[in-house]
Amino acid sequence: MLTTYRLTEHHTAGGMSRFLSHLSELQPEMFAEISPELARELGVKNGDYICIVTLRGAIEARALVSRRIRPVHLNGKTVHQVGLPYHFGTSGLVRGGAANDLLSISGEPNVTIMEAKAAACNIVPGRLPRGAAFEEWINKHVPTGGPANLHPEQPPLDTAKGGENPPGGHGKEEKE
Amino acid sequence: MIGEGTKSTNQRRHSYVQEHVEVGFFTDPTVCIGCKACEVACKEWNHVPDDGFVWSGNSYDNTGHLGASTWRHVMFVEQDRQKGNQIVGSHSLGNGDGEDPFRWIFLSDVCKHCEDAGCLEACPTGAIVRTEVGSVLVQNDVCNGCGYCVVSCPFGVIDRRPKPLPDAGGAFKCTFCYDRQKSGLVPACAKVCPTESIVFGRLDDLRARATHRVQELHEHGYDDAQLYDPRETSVGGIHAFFLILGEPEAYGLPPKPQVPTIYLKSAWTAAFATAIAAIIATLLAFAFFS
Amino acid sequence: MPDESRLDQLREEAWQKGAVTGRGVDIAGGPIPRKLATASPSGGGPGYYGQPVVKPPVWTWEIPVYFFVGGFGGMSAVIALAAAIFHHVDLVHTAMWVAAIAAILSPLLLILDLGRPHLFINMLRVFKPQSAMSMGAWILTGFGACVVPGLIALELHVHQVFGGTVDQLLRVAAGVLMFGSAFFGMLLATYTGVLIGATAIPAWFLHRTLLPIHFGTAGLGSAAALLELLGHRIAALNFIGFYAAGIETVLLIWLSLDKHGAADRAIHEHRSGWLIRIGEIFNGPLALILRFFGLVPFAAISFLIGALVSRFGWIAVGKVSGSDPESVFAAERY
Amino acid sequence: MPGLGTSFGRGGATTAQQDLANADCILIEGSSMAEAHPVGFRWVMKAKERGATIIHVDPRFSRTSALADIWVPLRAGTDIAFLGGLVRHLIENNLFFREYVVPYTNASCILSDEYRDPEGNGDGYFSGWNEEKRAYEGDSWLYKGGDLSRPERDLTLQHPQCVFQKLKRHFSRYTPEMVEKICGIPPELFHKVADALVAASGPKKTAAVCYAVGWTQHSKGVQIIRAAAILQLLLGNIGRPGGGILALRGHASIQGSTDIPTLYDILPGYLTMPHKGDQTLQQYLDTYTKKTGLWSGYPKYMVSTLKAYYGKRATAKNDFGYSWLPKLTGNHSFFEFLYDMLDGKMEGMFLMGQNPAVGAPNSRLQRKALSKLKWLVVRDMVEIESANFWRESPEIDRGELKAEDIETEVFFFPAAGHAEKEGAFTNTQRLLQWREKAVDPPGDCRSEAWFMHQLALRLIAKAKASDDSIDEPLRALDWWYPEDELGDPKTEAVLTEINGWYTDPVAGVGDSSGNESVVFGIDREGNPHHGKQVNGFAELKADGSTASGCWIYSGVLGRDGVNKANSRKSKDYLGHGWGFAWPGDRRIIYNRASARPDGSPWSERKKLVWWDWDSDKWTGIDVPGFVKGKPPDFEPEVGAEGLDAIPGDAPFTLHEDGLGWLFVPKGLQDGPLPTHFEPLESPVSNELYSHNTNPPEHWIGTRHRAMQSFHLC
Repeated sequence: MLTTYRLTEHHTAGGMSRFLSHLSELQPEMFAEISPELARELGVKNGDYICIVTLRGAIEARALVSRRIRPVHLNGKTVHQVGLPYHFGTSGLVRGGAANDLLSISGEPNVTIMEAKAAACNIVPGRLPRGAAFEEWINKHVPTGGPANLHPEQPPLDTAKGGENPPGGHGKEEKE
Repeated sequence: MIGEGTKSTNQRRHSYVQEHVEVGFFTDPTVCIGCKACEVACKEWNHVPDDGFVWSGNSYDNTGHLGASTWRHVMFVEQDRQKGNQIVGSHSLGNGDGEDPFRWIFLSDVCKHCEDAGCLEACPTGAIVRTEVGSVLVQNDVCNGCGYCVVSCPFGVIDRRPKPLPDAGGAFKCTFCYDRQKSGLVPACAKVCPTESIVFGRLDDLRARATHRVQELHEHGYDDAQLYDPRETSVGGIHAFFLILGEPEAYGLPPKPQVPTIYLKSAWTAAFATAIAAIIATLLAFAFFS
Repeated sequence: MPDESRLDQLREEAWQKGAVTGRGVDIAGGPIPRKLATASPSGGGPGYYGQPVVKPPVWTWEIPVYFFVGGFGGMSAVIALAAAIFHHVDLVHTAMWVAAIAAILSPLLLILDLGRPHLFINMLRVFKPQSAMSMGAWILTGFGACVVPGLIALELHVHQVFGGTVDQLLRVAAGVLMFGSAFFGMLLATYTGVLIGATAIPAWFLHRTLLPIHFGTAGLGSAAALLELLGHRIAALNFIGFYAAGIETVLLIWLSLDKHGAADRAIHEHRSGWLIRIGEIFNGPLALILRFFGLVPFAAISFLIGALVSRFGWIAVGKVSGSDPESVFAAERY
Repeated sequence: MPGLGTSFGRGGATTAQQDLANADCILIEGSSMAEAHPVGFRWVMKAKERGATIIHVDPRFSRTSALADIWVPLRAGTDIAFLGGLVRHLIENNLFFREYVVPYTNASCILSDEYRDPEGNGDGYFSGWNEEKRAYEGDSWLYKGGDLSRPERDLTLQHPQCVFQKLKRHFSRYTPEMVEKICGIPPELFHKVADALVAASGPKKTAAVCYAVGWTQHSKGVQIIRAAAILQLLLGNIGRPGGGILALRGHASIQGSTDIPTLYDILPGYLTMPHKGDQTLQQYLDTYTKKTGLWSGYPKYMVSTLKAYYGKRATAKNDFGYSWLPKLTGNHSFFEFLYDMLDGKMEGMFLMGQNPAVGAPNSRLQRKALSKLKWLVVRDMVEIESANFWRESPEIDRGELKAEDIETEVFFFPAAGHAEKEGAFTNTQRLLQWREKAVDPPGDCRSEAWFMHQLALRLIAKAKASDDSIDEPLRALDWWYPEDELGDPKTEAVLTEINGWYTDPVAGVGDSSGNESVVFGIDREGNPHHGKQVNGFAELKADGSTASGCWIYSGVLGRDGVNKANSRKSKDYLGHGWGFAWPGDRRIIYNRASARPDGSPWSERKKLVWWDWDSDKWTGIDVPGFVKGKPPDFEPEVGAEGLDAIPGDAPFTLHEDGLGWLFVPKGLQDGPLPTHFEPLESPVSNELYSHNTNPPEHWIGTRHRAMQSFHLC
């Protein structure tokens, strides 16, 4: 599961911070916070590039491996969490993937706000291919196969049909 | 009673420069939130340029160390130890001997403005001076960039600014916002510190406050809280001192800093001995082998 | 405002190339990953993420070369004085020329290394005994002030440009100035050891007594070797050569035995350690052996190479040691 | 914010950040306050130094957690389960603050017999679900008899249909074990938090709750906030010093931009935007005016707003120009017109202070939508991604979009920075602070006010030149604002209008300094424009004799002519004298609750506002949020209306019954009580109900869902 947050060093979409050197140098690159457990599972080291993929798209980020984020254990099932700061984009002094590329548009019934703080995702170690190669790559890695809501105590309903399962069982999502 | 203890200490104007009062910084990581406002305020006020956009992977710290273009630097220390009685997740519940403790400490580092300052002693041009308030100041227009202060600082604070940054070639470090202080203002970093982790004030007041704070923390379970103010070494105490949790090494602070001038005596003795030996050897050579 | 102009510069670059390529900026999806910072979570690396505790020296090649030039220049003046006392007129002449050239080269090298060369004169704003750099500046000034007029006086006297009283005065002046040259010269050759010995760099200050001995002796040996190469193959210089190489050999043994663990590992490990060892072997045992077998020119060349290499070695040691937090902790706990 | 609005009455933080220093326990959840609100966190640290327990609940050990006493890691999106667990813990163990809960909340109110909760069948639906519309019809949630103003109450809380019993039943399954299953929080940690909160509750102690968009940006965000409101009401922490719920806004002046909204469905001061069905002003007012409580003044607020919009042209005869107001025909939120953009139904857009190309969810789709516009105006300080998406977006890089195929014409207007313009800024605690302009903006950079003002002048001139009836609303606008030499409108004149005035112009008012009680009394043509300012919303009238741009801000620039948003002399720790907090410069709202029902303070330690028997009025440190002379033992007469119907011991005067709502009988779309649902995309299924996600969700199961997949249609 991914969750998003803001950093003190940047302001929202970064329009007022990514263009200022004094703020940019404090957080100069997009990163994703992952737990040592997940890093081990994925085989990535601190500072390696990883790609975060959802149905909407994919971004790459540097893995910031830290005990500050921990997997949650629910009934014996482990749910890994990935922390993604907002703020980055393609312009400015420092650039990086926009976490918003990954989030879905949804509407809370009272105020039609989107759900930005929790979503399922897939993680692929390595860098994001550029150019046309991206299309093929994301088709391969987009989360598929798992049922919308995998109960911790139930076996996956229909895993045979879809593509590959996301590594480590974090991030199962339906695809309509 | 409501509203108690909410007065701030860093807001008032002062005339320390005019009255020649020794001042200092007391930096307390137990209230620091790692917002880096001090770093930014320092750079803004003093026109310090950025020194590169490099992501370090070292927690949230992407500035690394104090240097010519980083005069305040917030450290992000991640340790597998418990902080006070803090409960972190399911671990270290209740008692202090948690099986899997973790803590994250922020500490804003700065030039220490030593009582006996290595850089000041080393400076061959007189560019580095001591001010009325006891701080150590580099006069940018005098410094010719010989680089000797760089190796003479036991804390690795001062550095020569490389090209192509503005004002390259000179040695730079925290000025203690001497210009602000002359106008009765508090240094920029202390002024912006939202939680008063950086406290600016009279040195004697601050030392008393710091001692009291350490005591208070000990009472609240922070067993490893201590003051970092090396007064027993040749540095003779620092004007910007810190409260630290655990050992100074974890913060990149030297455990027993010495001002390099204490090495002069033995070094010069060796030098004179060598020189005299050389003269004697030469004279002997010519006397006996001509 | 300086920072604004830099920002403009970056913007301009971003506009033209579509990306700021300098210093650590990556575009999303960029093809070449930058060199990774190697740090592990939870405070990897000694101290604070392996960050240096003290700052390594910023000095570049000019400084070791200056140490070398100042070393042989200063000691050359000493030899000149001794030669004058014992009436080796030709040698006095050459030695003074060597010293004078060194006296001109040295400040040039120093100025070249300054961050702000145009402010070099500020060195003479203060006289500060507690600053080895300040003392060095005055020593070098004194040296230059003695050697150059001394050489002029000597030349005028030798060529008998003036006659009578003037020439007599020139002779006295040359004598006094040569005496001064020798005085400042011996300090010039040794103070550099104090300069780097009295710093916060662990591998340096731990060897603060060895350094002046090494630098001074290497200077003396270099001066003798240079004069020998310039044609003065006399027994006195050969003796000095033996003396210097001998001392250097002792120093090599001392250095090899006097280990301080992590505190001065820059001397015993890394490439900086190798540089020092090679230098010391060249101007120590190798020069000694060559000289022993009468291969004087080879011995001289070996010594000069050794003296130069070891100066570079010591600066390299400073850089390695200053960047190594553990060496600082070890030195202070030591 | 309906979460706070429906629970307490006002959609704003109930307290001030300074007041956090008085808390004995602070629960921060759904926010990394130290990171996103570092300045306010100062007061949290002050509280900690004074011995308060700081609890941070977050999936991530953030800078806030680093300073907290307890960090509780929970799975993202499971906040209701955790808070619900706390609510259950309080109720089951009888640990709630009964003396507070019984008189001040609707715990004792009897509910309609038709009400059913989701616990019975475990499917997650309350009564009133309409499967076809995929929405609730909420009539069964009302109090017994349907009247909200005089509910039937059982002060013993024993009646099976009373709110308390319903609440107890609703949360009965949210046990610590269930919390562990859902959130991943072990029971011993859960109890640590519960104990800390309980220890900080009662007459002598208070606890505060801080949240930010970590609660809001969920498919059930409002209900998460509701859960916190229930918790705080049960602990008796609302309206008291060191208590309350602090909504930390995700943006600069976000509070301000909901008070004077940039939202499509409300008018300034939380007045409802008229819908298509609200044909006449009378119809509209009948629908939204409440019989009792502060909202009984709805017509006054609405008519005054219309008078501010249309000036002299708004008369009783033409319904004060009500017909000129646009009427809602459906959902016009940002996401909805995103789809319109994609479908090519929307031609142009103004973007100010927003950067959807990277700052809005599914930004790939956002960029795609932008590329379908015919024109786009971007006002920003730098060339942000939304202005150059056609040139350097990842889609261009990947060849999915080609710059030469994108026909969007982008107009980039350089904007002034905050030091280059003046105006008021409403911060997270409802505090208006005025900013002076430090320097003129460089080059062609201009403020937002300049842009809107100049645009309005040009549009109005165009409308006046035409006789098309569709331009009538533009022609009717009273655009009177004086300008400075840059062409910026005088923003203090705008603030004066927001504050409100008597509409009768005062003759002979020369300039702003001429008559203290009338500032900026002259319009653009040099004619007297309005009369003296009002001193607060109590003076507003529904007959057109007053105008006010935003009733809740009324009082910010009253008859003394002082711009209180610009005052900088703080008199007490709550900051009175520094800026202006709406409503009426009250820093802690509902502060009647800081006194016992009999009017005396709960304790000496937690004294804030109390009834002074000598002078027969409410007094204290804060501005009392109550009718000043209404004694604590006041009993309203039967049939009383407006504020007169609120008893002397009912602090939540915006509600018809004057009570804090544990149970929301009216005003929410997704249930009267918070219920745990999984996030829309969750790797686990709902432990509590057979329905996984919040049932009434916009756009789910529609074509939009498909559009959100990676393939950009």
